[in-house]
Amino acid sequence: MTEMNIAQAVNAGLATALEDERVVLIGEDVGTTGGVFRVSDGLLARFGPERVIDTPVAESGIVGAAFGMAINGLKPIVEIQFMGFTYPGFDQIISHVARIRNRSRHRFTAPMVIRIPYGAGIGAAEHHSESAEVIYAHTPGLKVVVPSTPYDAKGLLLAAVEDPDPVVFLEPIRMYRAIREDVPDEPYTVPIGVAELVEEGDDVTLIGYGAMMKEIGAAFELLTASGVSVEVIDVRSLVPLDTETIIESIRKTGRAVVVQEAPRTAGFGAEIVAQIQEHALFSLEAPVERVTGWDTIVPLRRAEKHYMPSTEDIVQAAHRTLLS
Amino acid sequence: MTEMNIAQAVNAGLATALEDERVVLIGEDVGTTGGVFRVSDGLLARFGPERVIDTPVAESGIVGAAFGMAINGLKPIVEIQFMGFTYPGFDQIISHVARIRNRSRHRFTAPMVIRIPYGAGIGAAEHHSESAEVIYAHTPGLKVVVPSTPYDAKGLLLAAVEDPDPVVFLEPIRMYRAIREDVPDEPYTVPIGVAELVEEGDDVTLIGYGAMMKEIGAAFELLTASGVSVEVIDVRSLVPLDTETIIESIRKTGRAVVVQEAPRTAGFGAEIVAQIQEHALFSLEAPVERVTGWDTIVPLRRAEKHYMPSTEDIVQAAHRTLLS
Amino acid sequence: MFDTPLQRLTPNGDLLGESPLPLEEIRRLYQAMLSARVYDRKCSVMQRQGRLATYAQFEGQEASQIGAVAALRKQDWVVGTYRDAGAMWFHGYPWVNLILGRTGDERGGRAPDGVNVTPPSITVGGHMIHAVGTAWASRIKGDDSVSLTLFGDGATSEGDFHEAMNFAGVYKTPTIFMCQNNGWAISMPRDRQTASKTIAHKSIAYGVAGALVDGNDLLAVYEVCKQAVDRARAGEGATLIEALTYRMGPHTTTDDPSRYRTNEGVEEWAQKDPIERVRRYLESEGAWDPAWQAEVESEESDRVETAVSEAEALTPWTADEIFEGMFAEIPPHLAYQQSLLRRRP
Amino acid sequence: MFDTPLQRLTPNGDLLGESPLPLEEIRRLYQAMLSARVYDRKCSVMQRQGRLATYAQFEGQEASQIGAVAALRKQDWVVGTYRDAGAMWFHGYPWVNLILGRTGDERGGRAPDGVNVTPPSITVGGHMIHAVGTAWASRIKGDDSVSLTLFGDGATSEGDFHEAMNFAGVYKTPTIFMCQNNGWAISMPRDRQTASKTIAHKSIAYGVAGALVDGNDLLAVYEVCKQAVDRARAGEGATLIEALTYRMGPHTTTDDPSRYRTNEGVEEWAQKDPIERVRRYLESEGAWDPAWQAEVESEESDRVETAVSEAEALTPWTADEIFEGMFAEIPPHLAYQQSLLRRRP
Ligand SMILES: Cc1ncc(C[n+]2csc(CCOP(=O)(O)OP(=O)(O)O)c2C)c(N)n1
Ligand SMILES: Cc1ncc(C[n+]2csc(CCOP(=O)(O)OP(=O)(O)O)c2C)c(N)n1
Ligand SMILES: [Mg+2]
Ligand SMILES: [Mg+2]
Repeated sequence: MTEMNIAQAVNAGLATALEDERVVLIGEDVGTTGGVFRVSDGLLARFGPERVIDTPVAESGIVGAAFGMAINGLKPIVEIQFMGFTYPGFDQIISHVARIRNRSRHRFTAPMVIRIPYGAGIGAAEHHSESAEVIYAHTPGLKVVVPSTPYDAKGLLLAAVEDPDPVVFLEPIRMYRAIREDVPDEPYTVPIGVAELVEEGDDVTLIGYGAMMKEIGAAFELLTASGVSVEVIDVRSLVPLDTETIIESIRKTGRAVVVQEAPRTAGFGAEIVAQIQEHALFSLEAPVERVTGWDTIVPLRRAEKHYMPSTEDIVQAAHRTLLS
Repeated sequence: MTEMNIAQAVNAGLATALEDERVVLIGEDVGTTGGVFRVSDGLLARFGPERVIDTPVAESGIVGAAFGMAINGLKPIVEIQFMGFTYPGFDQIISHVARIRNRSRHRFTAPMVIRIPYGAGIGAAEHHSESAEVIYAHTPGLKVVVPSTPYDAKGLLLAAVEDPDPVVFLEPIRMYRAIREDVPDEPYTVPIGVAELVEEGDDVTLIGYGAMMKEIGAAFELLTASGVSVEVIDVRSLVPLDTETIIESIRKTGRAVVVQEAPRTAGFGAEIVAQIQEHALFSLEAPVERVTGWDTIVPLRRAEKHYMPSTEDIVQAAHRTLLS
Repeated sequence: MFDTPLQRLTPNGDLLGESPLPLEEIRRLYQAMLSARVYDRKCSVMQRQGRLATYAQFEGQEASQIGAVAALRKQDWVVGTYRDAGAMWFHGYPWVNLILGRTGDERGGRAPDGVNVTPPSITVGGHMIHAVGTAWASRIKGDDSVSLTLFGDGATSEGDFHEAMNFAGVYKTPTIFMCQNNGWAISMPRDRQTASKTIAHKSIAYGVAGALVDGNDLLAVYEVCKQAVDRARAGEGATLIEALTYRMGPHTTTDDPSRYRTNEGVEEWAQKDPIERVRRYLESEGAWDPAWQAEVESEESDRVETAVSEAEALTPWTADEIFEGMFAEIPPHLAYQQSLLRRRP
Repeated sequence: MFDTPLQRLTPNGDLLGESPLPLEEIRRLYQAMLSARVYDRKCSVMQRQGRLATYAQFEGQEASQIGAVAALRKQDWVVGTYRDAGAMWFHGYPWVNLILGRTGDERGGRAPDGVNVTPPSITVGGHMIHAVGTAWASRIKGDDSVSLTLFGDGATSEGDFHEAMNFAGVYKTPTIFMCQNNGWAISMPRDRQTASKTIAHKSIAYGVAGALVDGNDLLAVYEVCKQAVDRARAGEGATLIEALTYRMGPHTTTDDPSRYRTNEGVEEWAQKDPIERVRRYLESEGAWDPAWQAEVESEESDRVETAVSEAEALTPWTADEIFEGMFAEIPPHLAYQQSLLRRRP
């Protein structure tokens, strides 16, 4: 066990993954500098420039080349520097990575991981604050995971590397160094497709993922202090979604708040809400509340706070569900 | 008035729009051949190669160049040949077209229309059958409209051209030549953001857009014949969504089927469902049913039918809502 | 630079310089070109009969495709497009797969084990970088396979062409970029596609070797590709080859070329037919006779017929099967959707 | 071709050949370079004080930016990046806007009316094609404005660079592509960015004029840009200019260059400083004295201070205002979201 933050846990996961000769890490500045977040620090020195590859500034090229490697027997881990820079590489992900298994009926597969730091909250410039996860969640052929703790970060990363299919691995920027916890030094996996029941409670369920788990955690404390019995679910895996865990919880509590940092309209929260009402409409005592970012560009530093879903928003929303 | 199909109505709308000297039409094969669907037939001859522009095969270039034109005073209408080919141009749309107004605080704007033939049902090859509308609907800064009739096609197109902001204009391929109706020869607009109440009824509301309106229409006939009183809403505009019309209907019927051709997970249908439960949970007599495509690549011709939401699916779903 | 395309056989079948191949091998490649043409024409006919979905003819491009693949070894990779059936087949992708694909059946996309041919790319431009990746992986794994990617003149306008070429240049991957410049990208003529003097000139932008070749000349295409393959295998990096050829047919069976081109180009290029050219040469060497030709044609015609019957005999996918290509194992949400689908009447 | 960059002023300030500009104008541009450097250094300091968000210094690139813009007329367009504050300012974008942007305030993105300078592009590569569009629109509208786009060596690897150059070539748009090759793209050195001999060579791939210039030489940059502007305005199409320069500072204030480069390059390039070079020349012409220099520096320092105070004095956006930049009119769904936001405590 070593106490580490998420950045370090991902680093540890990458180091473990690279022990497999088929794994390569490829992206802009992942080598010499160890990545703009230093997440791949030390890996170039350890595994050499053939396995830890600094690239030209060309996201489509990075994903496409990694895809070619994947269909020819390697297991590439791609890093895109920020989610806002995935868009130029989006065609490769959606048109090729996600489709080759079906297109070739299993003859060629793309067992690759696409790592994307995402989310706002650090006062960064435009394009550095994106939460476009729903685009990947909506794309058939991809799995999408989002750790919110160091333990899950390493475990989900190793599960993603092991997975025979492409996995989009989202790293909440704001959480990279926000929390520390003990992480096993040995390899282990956290299964993809299984949500975590973080807290058990009876009155209302708070559901989220990624950086929003921090706000949810704080809301949990406040609500609990005010006497509300709160259940908390960290979705962890958007695709496949662990519908069962969510529905079971709603059947018990009858109330829920779904939290997403992304813009509101057609975000992943809408899918969670849709599934809740599909499977548990008659358990609902109140409308499921969505606490979300707005349908705006994430504002720059000085007004960013107005965008971000806050602890207080979640607390208020939970109270609203408790009114009816 | 002239009787025309959707392809002709769009053609007529384009011709009207091009009367404004600031409008240019730009895309692959839009000129000499009149577009792969012949939607821009005759426009090159009429308006000349400076206004009707055939381009190299480069979607990002097309959108980006049109964007540059837009911020410098023109009103470009872009055609992307099929929705599956928008992905290479996606970064330009999401990172620039949708953002310049906010980024420059109204100093520069992108009053442009991005026309995208979309949807399956004609047995085409891969990438020719996409329904990725939710990606645009989730992108702040874009409006998204989808006509399902010749009248709306021309009217919404002209509204989109008039709009001071970028509008993604989706043309349901399967409907291009499927229906004919009288269309005014004069210019007119159909307002963006207003759904159409196509049929009034009391028992259940069918909600959809684009090519799905055909299946919904057929389902309406069957259900009506079997004695069900059916309300039908053609959403027409995904962003802004006419929430009011939808909610009002649900308050009356208490039951709904939301139909989308796109893959199920996190499709636009989920947003509609989420809004219904937000605003009218206690009016619901049954879970809102989603009839959708699956989370698969749209199958090629021989198995395509297994993917497509059908009249029968909608009828069944409506009956299910009527059970509770 | 790149002033005149390399030619080894004139349109009349006269040999210029030395043949890069022995006569027997030329006969074998001639036969392959003939087979490809039989297949291609049959597919066009079948499409008109409604038995195939949209079809993209490659008539006129046989020498570019067969000549290029002839320079490869079995373990090498071929990464091509919807118009590269000749190349794919010659590298081991069965006609029945190609036809299956064209009937609209995903199973056509599955190359036999050991055949490193990717399913044809439908989107333009995105696949070239894959051949950078496959080639790169070969090097990392320590095998000496090279990767050939085929694409058109139009594809060179996509950003992905640029990123692929640039990566190939920087990492010296063993990739052969084979641009079949057939004069058109749907309705866009080559001279409106790019202002570059030739497409071969684009190699300069990436520090990659370039070559311009008569794409209707089997021997010249083979020679240029063989050199590129040898360089690639020796670790000397990638090559961009521009093969000058012509799309004799429409863009696809849904296209009407009369809207954008006269017949002049077609007639002019008919004089430079890649198959007839080799036939004349073989004849002049006493290595061709009409009986052999007729036999090859009829055998191939039968083979294609058989492939068509096989393809058509395959039961279309059941509803269940459309879920089976998505992941190694069907995840819960797809299983749920399968259950929804099963309740359809 | 492109063997030696054009130089007009040696690092010692000796004039080679004829000056493309009269002395008075050189003094004006010298002053502008000085101002830009004052601004740039002040911003770095303020960032360390926590008053600005991440900042991207352009020290060393002043000649490339000022020299290029000096070749423009007021109505021309400037489309640049996060590192092009010097160019933007010199074309009329006020310091206060630039600083506002750097404090993290969208209002910085609003150029004054009549100033055709787009907000700095944060994503790499996507903006160059915009300068093709603005230039094209100028031609369609019948005005004779040209568009200058600035970008780095790294940006040339993005597919969008390729599509922009190709469109500019095909449509002969009046666009000037100014690549400031400053040796680095974050940690990636130029020779790993592309295997192209020079970036200027890339012009060949697009049939576009190309030029290689000493990017630390104000006069040479001006001369090359002026020629390109004149050609563009005369309808002769686009030019790709590679200006050889160096990023003296870190990539941004969050970067630590010691992880990937030694100080050698910085020291070497310090000898070729673009400002000192002109200073020496002016001095040798009797057109410089220390008092003037001190005055310019202190005036500019005050101007930047004032701009900073102005920027900081601006009340940050209210919650309501974040919705106001999205559309010409706030649509119902945003109004609804505004109402949700308003109920926040
Ligand atoms: C990304 C993308 N954009 C547009 C298309 C539509 N399209 C299909 S083929 C084609 C022209 C391609 O021309 P070229 O590369 O010269 O190949 P050819 O068809 O001549 O073999 C176009 C524009 C596509 N398939 N993919
Ligand atoms: C599309 C995109 N990818 C990656 C980045 C991250 N990034 C910011 S600057 C930069 C390097 C750019 O280098 P260059 O074009 O040479 O410009 P310079 O910073 O040297 O001025 C990178 C990779 C980005 N901003 N946008
Ligand atoms: Mg072509
Ligand atoms: Mg640079």
